[in-house]
This record gives sequence, C-alpha cells and structure tokens, in this order.
Amino acid sequence: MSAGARPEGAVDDPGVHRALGLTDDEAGAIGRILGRAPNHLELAMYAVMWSEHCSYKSSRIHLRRLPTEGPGVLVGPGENAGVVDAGGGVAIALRIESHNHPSAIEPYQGAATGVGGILRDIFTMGARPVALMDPLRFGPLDDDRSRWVAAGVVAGISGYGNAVGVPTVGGEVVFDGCYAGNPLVNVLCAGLLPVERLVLGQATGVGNLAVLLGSATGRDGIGGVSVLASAGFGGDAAAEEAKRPNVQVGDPYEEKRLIEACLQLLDEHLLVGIQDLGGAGLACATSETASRGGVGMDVDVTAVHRREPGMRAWEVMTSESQERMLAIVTPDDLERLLAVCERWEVRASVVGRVTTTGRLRVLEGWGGEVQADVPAASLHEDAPLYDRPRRRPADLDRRADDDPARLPPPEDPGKDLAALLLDPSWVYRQYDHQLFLNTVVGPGSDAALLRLAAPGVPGGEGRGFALSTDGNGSWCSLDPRAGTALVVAESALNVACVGARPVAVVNCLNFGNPEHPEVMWQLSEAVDGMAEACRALGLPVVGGNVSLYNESRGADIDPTPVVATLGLVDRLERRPPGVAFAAGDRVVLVQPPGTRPSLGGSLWAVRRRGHRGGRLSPLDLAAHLRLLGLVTGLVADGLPSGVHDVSAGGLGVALAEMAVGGGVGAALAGVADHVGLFGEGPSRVVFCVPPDRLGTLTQRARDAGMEAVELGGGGGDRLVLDGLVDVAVADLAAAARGIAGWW
Amino acid sequence: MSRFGALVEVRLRPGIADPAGTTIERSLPTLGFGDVSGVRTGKAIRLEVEAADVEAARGRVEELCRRFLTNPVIEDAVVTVEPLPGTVPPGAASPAGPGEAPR
Amino acid sequence: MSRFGALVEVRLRPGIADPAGTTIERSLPTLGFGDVSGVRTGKAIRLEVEAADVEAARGRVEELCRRFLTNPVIEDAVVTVEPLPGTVPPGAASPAGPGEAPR
Amino acid sequence: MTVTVGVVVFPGTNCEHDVAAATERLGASARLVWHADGRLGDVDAVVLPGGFAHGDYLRPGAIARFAPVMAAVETFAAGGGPVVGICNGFQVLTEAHLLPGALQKNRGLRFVCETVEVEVASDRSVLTRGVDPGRRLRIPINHFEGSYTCDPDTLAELVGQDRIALRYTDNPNGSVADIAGVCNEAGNVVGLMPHPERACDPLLGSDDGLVLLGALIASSGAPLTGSPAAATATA
Ligand SMILES: Nc1ncnc2c1ncn2[C@@H]1O[C@H](COP(=O)(O)OP(=O)(O)O)[C@@H](O)[C@H]1O
Ligand SMILES: [Mg+2]
Repeated sequence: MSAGARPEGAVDDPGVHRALGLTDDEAGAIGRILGRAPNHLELAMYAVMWSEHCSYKSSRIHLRRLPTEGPGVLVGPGENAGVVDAGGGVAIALRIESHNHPSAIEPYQGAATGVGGILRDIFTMGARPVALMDPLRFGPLDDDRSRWVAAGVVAGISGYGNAVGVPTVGGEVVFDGCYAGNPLVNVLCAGLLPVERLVLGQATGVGNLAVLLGSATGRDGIGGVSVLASAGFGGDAAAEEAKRPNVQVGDPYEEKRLIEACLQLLDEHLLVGIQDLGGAGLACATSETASRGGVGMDVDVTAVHRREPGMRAWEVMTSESQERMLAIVTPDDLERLLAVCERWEVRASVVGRVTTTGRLRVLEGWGGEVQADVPAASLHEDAPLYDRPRRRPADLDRRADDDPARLPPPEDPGKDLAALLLDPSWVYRQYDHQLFLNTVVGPGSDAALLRLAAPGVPGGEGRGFALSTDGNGSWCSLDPRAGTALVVAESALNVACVGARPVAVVNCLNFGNPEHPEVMWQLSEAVDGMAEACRALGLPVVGGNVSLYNESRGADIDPTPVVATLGLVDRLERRPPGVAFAAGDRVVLVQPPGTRPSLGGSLWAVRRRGHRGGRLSPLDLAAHLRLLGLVTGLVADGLPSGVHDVSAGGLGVALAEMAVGGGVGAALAGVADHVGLFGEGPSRVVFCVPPDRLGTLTQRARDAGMEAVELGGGGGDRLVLDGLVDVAVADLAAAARGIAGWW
Repeated sequence: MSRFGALVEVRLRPGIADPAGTTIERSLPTLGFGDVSGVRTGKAIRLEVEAADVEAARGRVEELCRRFLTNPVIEDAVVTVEPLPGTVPPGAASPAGPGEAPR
Repeated sequence: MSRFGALVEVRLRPGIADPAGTTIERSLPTLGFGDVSGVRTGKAIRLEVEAADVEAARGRVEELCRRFLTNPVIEDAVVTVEPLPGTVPPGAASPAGPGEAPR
Repeated sequence: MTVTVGVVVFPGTNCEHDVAAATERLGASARLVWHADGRLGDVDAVVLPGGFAHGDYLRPGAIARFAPVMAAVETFAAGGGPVVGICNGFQVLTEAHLLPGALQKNRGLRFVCETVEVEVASDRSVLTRGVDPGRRLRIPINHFEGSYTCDPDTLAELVGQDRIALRYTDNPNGSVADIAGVCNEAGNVVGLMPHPERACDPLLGSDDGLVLLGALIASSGAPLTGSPAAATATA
C-alpha cells in the first residue's frame, strides 16, 4: 500500500482554479485545508462540490430560518429526500428539484434527466417512487424558441417518466415573458416505503465496499453543475456553445432496472448504505457517504466502468453520467449483491473501500498511485458560506402604489375571462398518470390524490395522500415575502380541496443571479414568508432545492419559489367531488368575513393589461388554518358535489374552470365588478352543494368563522354572472384548449 | 432548377451517450450476432430539394439541418445529395431504390 | 478476419404512412424551406462487424436487418458496408468521421 | 379451482403488479413469470402486460420477442392456451408474429394517456367471449406506439374472420379501421392497446375493464372443448 504517499502535481497557476469556477479566496481555503497546494484533480473536486448548486453557499444561511420539525418528520432537509411518517408503518419520501438550465439548451434531455435525477433521490431513501409532478414555466408560446423549449420539455418528461414507469400526476404550466430566456423546469417525486426500510446515504464499517451500479461513466456533464447551474445565460452565442457538451442523455430503461435492483437489494438487507450520483458525480457520492458515516474512503478510479477511452481521473470523479448509484456493502454480501445486479442487468463494479482515515483518497488501482487525498468532510462542511449583500429593489414602492384597480375596466369581462383560461391537458395527456392503480384524482383538479399503496409497501390500505405544486412569480415579484406566504396557503388549500390534511411541504426556490443584491433580498424575504406561513399552518419544510442564476441577458426572472404540499387522507372511500358544477345544486363561496381580493399581480392585470403593479391581498393565517380544516372535513364527509379553490385569475376563473370541468353552467349573481371577478386573494373556496345540504355546509362554515355567500345555482350550458358575464360553457372550454393550437 | 434527392443522417455527437445503441448491442450475442459491435443509433431523413446545382442543394439541406433537423448541442448530421433522374412520381418513397446507396 | 463499418438505413416501406415526415414537411414552408419536399423519416444505425470480406460482412448485416433491425411489416433497409481502416479503438463513436459519408 | 394467470415480466415492464392486482380482484391468482425463464409453469392463462420492455429501444417488443419465455408462450398459445398482450404486450405479440400487423407511432406523434371508449367488435376472442358485440366500455389507453397498421389483405382477413376484438369509437391514434384489439384465428391469442387493468375499480373512475378480464378468466377456467380455440388447437 502506498499509504502516506502524497498526491503529485500541485497546481500553482491561479488561472486553473478560476477556470474551474473557484475564487482566489476559495482556492486559498483549499490550500489551508490540505496544508499544501491542491493538484488538478483535487481542485476539480472542490470546484464542483463548492459550486452554488452543490453547496448552497449563497442560500444556506437563509434556509436555516425555515421550520423543519414536526411530529411526523422522519427525515428533514439535508438528506436526499424528506421523509414523512404516514402511519401504519408507511412513510412518504418527498423531494423537488430544478433542471432549469439544462432544459434551456436541450429541452428534451434536460427535462428527462431532471426526472431521472429526482427519482434517484427518492429510491436512495429506500422508497419506491410512485408519483412525479412537473411545475413548468416558459416564455409565451407565440415565440418560436419558447415553443421549442416547451414542447421539448414536455416530451422529455413524458419520454422518461412514462418509460421508467412512474406516473406523472400533476404539475403546473405557466407562461410569462420573464421565463423566455430561462425556462423553469422543476420536478417533484414522491415515493412510498415501509418505515423500517428507511436508509440514509452513509458509509460505515471499515473494510466495507463501495460498489458503483448502473451506467458506464462517460464525459457527460463534466463540471456540469458548476458550469450550468451556477451561471446564467448571457445571450452570448459562444458561451452557450461552450456549455453544450455538458448536456447529458437520460436512459429511463437503465433507471428502471436500477430502481428494481436497488429495491430488491434493500428488501434482502444487502446494503449498508446507498447514495445516488447526481451533481458532482463520484466525487460527491463517495465523499458524502464517507463524511455522513464519519469514515474515510479509498476510491480506485481504474475500477470505474467507462464508456469512453482515455478519461482522466478528474473526469471520472466529476462526470455526471446519469443512472448511477453507489452502494455500500459488506464484503460478505458482495456476491449476493452481484447476483441481484446480474438479474436486473445492472453493471456493478467495486470502486471503493471504507477506511478509518476520514479522508477521501483517489487511487490509480488498489495500492497504486495516490491521485488525490483530501478530508472527505471538507468537501461538504467546509464549503464557503456567503451572506451576500441584499437590497430592496428601488422600484418596489413605486410599483406597489401603481394600483391596477385604477385601470379602465374591461368592456367585455366575459371575453377577458375566456382569454385567461388555460387547459393544461395538452401537457398531461402525454404523461402516464395512472400506473400502479393509485391515481384517484389525476392531473386536472386542485391536487392529485393517490392511494397510499405501492408494490412491496403494505400498511396503507384504505388511505390516501395528496400532492399539489404551486408558485406565482407575479405575486412574488411585487412582494416576495407576502407572495410566498400566499403560495404556501394556496398549495395547502389545493390539497384540502381533495379532502386531504396538509402535513408537510418541500420547496424549490427559483431565483435570479445571487450576485445581484435585489435577488438576494427577494430570496431572503421569500424564505421568511415561507417560514411564517409554514409555521402558522403547521407545515414542516422537509426538503428543498435552490436554483439561482435564472437570468438571461442580464434580466433576472421573477422570484419564483415553488411550493409542494403533501396531504394525507385517513379514509379514502370515495372519489372527491372535483372541479365541477352539478345541475340543480347551489353554488357557494366560502371565505373569511371581510375578504378583499386585489388586482395587484393578478393574472388579469398582467396578462390582459401588461400591468405589474399593486399590492397583494392580505393573508390571515389563523383564518386560513381554520378554512383548511373546514374544507378537508367537508370534502372527506362527501358533502359538496363540486369544489375548487380561488387562485390565479380570481373568482371568475375559478367559476369558469368549474363550468368547464363538469360541462355544466351556472346562473350566478353577487359579483359586483371586474375587481370582484378577477381580483386575487387567499382563503376562498367555491362549493357546489345539493340544496338539502346547503344548510349544513353554511352552518359548518360559520362554525369555522367563515362566511358562506350563496352565489346562485348550477345548471344549463352557459356561465352567467349577473350583469358581468354570459358565455357558453363550450366557448370557455374551446378558449381554454386554444393553447393546444400553439404546440 | 433541378431536383435533388438528399439523405440526412442525424447522429449523436461523439461522446454523447446512446442508450438505444447500447441496449441493442447488448442484446446481439443472444441473437447469435456476437460479431457485431459499436452500435450507434440515429435518424435517417430523406427529402427532395429544388436547386440550381448539387452544391446549392447541399447548402440548402445543410442549412435545414442546422436550423431544424438537429439540435447541435447533442447531434450532428451527415448529408449526401444526388441529382434525381427526371421527375419523381408523387408518393415515391425515396430517391434511391432499395439496396442502392446514395453517393 | 477484418472489421467493417456498416450503415443501415431503416426506412418505412412505400405506402406506409409516415406522420413524422409529413409533419416536418408541413412545417417547412413557414420556416422558409418551401423548396424541400418528399420528406420521409427513418432510422440510421451504424455498427461494426467482423468478417472475412466485404461480401461476408454485408451478408451478416443483411441477415441482422431481416431478423432484428427491421420489422418487415412496415420497414425495409438499405445497407452500406465499407472496410474499416486499421483497428478501431474500443468505444469509438462511429466508423466514419463527421461529414464523411459511407460509399 | 382458481385460475392461475402467468404475468410475464421483461426488464422494463411496468404494469405487471397492476395486472396481477386486477386479476386477483376477479378471484384468480397471479404469478409473475420472469422473461429469462424458459418455462411458464402451471398457468391457465398468460398476460403480457404493458410497459417498456428493453426500453422500447429499436422498436417496442423487438428485443423482448427473443426472450426465452417467448418460446414457452408460443408453445402455450399453440396448445390453445389464452394469451393476452396489453399495450407493450400487444407490441411484443406482433413482433413475435403471434398476431399480424404492427404498431406504429400515434398519428399525432405524441404519447397519449387518457380514458377512451371502445366497442366490443367480436366475441370470438378469449378477452371478449360472452360479451355482447356492440357493448361500449370506457378504458384508459397509455401509449406512444399504438397505431395499428397492417396491409389490406391482412385487414380483409381480420374482418372476414371476425378477428377484430375491439374498436375505438373515436380513434385516438390513427389505427387502421379503428382497431384497438385483434386476435388470432383461434381466438386464444389477443392483443389490445387499452389497459383493462386500469379500469377495475370505481374509486379510480371506471370498472369496465372487469368485463374483459372477467371474460379472460372465465375462458381460462372452463375447459375449452367446443370453443373455437380448442377446435383449432386440437385440429
Ligand atoms: N405540467 C403539468 N403536468 C401535469 N399536470 C399539470 C401540469 N400543469 C398543470 N397540471 C394539472 O392541471 C391542474 C390545474 O393546474 P393549476 O391551474 O396550476 O391548478 P391550481 O390552480 O389548482 O394550483 C392541476 O391538477 C395540475 O396538476
Ligand atoms: Mg387550485
């Protein structure tokens, strides 16, 4: 053994670390950690591990303010996925990620590999992935490039998600000019596991082996995380060209076999630990498992099965080739592990050994030359932490004072209403949303509702879980703090609308360039808004992801925190009512007394008038919490015949969606003007209820401190709002579907 | 103006993973084709173009590749162009007959 | 035994609908390629084969096409084979370099 | 005697548990059969479920048809045993030449997942035996390559021999003659693109699939004497 041998080839040219994206200070810190100048391989490993994407160096100090604990939380942020106890021995693993930058340059593969990555985060925890969601944001579809991006992203999610065999049960599609140069492709995955199968990505047991499973390693995305996720798009053709080789190609078939092989390995108790390879590849997976286990690891780079000849050690260690996992196994179990892998046609190579040293050493063959030797934990724990300057945008007060209520009212509110509808079925029709026979409510409603069941996961019989993803850049750009709180409130309410009790959230913080003080201010405010709302609503944040540098040509996107809420259903006996009117039933708006919707940041103001000013409607979190309980209870008890929360587009859009959803119109009154029609604000739900249950519903609403405003009755084939709107339901449906014509 | 037939082979750029090719290759030994290796998959697109001469035709097809048929991030294209003998009857499948390669 | 490079063009048989080709063709005029027509899409598969001579290599590849690479209900194939210069390093992407067409 | 349904699993198959659950709901017992096994074991019917065997690379079903289990399936089918291919399983059966025709990309060039209406067009298949022709069922489809294609002679034969088991009432993918499912001459081998197992529980929106899977289980349990399948099989 060459223990004690020192890696050769110290780099003393500052050009090298700068090219790798490390600042001079960061390079200096590395030198101090090692007590010597790092060589190229070591620098490359620190560069990817200390990149914004892997280290959260700009956001970490803020994320600490989020509430992360709660009675059901088995695993909070910091692991591959959050895990929530669903009772009965079943747990739910949840995680959301962004793949914004890769999707901007190769939409299909960018989105596809985003799906692949999030799935690995879930089955790394020992969970079987059972549901995907895809909150998406693009530029307007009348732009050729946005259309190309949108169509490619949807095809990529469809191509990967369907083939890997995990249903995509919901998501979002939003079009706004601020995303034209930098689309947002977020992907959420939920998985189910028997609680006792929960594993954490750690290596323990000196002498245990690290086995690399899955695809051969190529030069895919070398330095991808630092290059792609940690820099915006300059609009400079040469720079974009230079990023191109970083695009990776996904292989859902490999991933499917990996899922089955890993779950079988876990069921047969053959693993000490397991970790997916994501950003920063082997460098990350080996150092992370070692440092979590408080051990060291020797890695033989020559043992890594490769796709390309002539790869250098630093390329092997930082490659982001997809569909790979690192399993930690005792030497005694190796043979059985290899047998399971052979059955699933998954390649397996022993690439590492657990050591006592706490160091990550990269060797050229066992006993061969030491190529790198660094403290494993330093790649994570010693990553820099920045409190970047923050500044409230100078134009914010002016924008807040510019109230869109002063805009001239629409001449034909019905026409504006139709123009605001968007039927996303063009998107989700391309997704398998039914696999596993779990999908009680698929895409197209307020939230997805699934049975709490998966192959190999007993204990959830008769119960269910719900998921919703929500974001609103227009609100958050006017007031990131209040806007984010509104987004949390909406997401929880969506889940309640299918009869579920909201229990936890994960989030994806999509922001602009953190080197712009305004962006850091937005991020900080958003975190505070989320923390405040989650605390008040009893929703621990069990995981998240931060995507920065979402900008193009110097313009940052609107701050777009995306929140995903998990809800539980204790008795899943019937299908919830759905977004619909029923003929002959009463239509009732339930809200806290004194609710005042606002046109500030509303869909109507932004989309119909290009106006991005005003103030957001206030949120009373205590009232909202009572509303959540009320709605969950009413739906779970099967009282209403239709239900829909009021969100973007206001009451008008909510009513129109109910009309289109059930194919039944309504004759309604009580909406005074276009502010009442299109104004947005929290804590409002429209119910459709059989006349004989109206009294009960009204009483229960009052008991919860809400007012129940009877708007009229369902029936007919037109949506009529006395004095404002009179449109055929068929015309609304056609307008909503109009979007499909663009693709 | 004359008509030219073109074959565009859209390939994954060298170094880009080709899961389909890898999977096909892995299945070959069981089929008794252990002598076949290095499988890479791509698209073959045949089309006809109206142009003054072969070079102009090739230029048009290459432009089409760049702008539309490939994403240069992961793909490149090999273009072959040949003059078409006379008029091609509408609906004819492709300029070259079966077994005949474009030059 | 020598190594040969082969290009298999898998085409939809004449008369079999090609919605992908039709869709590309329909979008061409708006992209400024009204001079392009007759678009048909297929697959291009490159592979290497070990054989005694070109004819043997071609025979093997044609057999592979018949048994596996095409579905004769809807597809046929055009095979081109050429000797590979020297030994090809393992994992090399494809026999022909970029821009170079097989003959 | 409970009917035992063998559910074939290729690497990349993903509907095997769903098919097993649906058949078990109907009182049958389901057994997963691994593609690399050359034997089916003691089963009364075989289902090739949906998914993406071998990633659907090259063509859906093109690699799977060479799996060792397929020789056993062929023997089982030749003996008159009921064999049903759902979605990807249908694609495998056409590639294996157990059913005529081929499945091409959908006319719209996009994956389609939605519930469609199909009409039982013939009761000659093991999947529709005892079901009144003309009966309409709401069953989900979930495919990219589901546009059934065959040459005019084959189509004439399918029509002439009453072998079109199911037709779409509103063709979602461009299939010739609105074909959603076909069977072999004996009626014991059936392929269909819709997923009956996804429509076996009112909680999920429809239980029309029970009609088809129930027919399969009924024809698997009963001795096939006198049925067209047995007649051909013993001929
Ligand atoms: N990209 C997508 N993928 C899958 N489902 C989607 C997508 N976009 C929207 N949906 C579904 O369409 C429905 C309406 O979405 P949305 O209007 O965002 O709901 P809400 O306003 O209640 O949050 C939801 O069920 C959602 O899951
Ligand atoms: Mg909603």
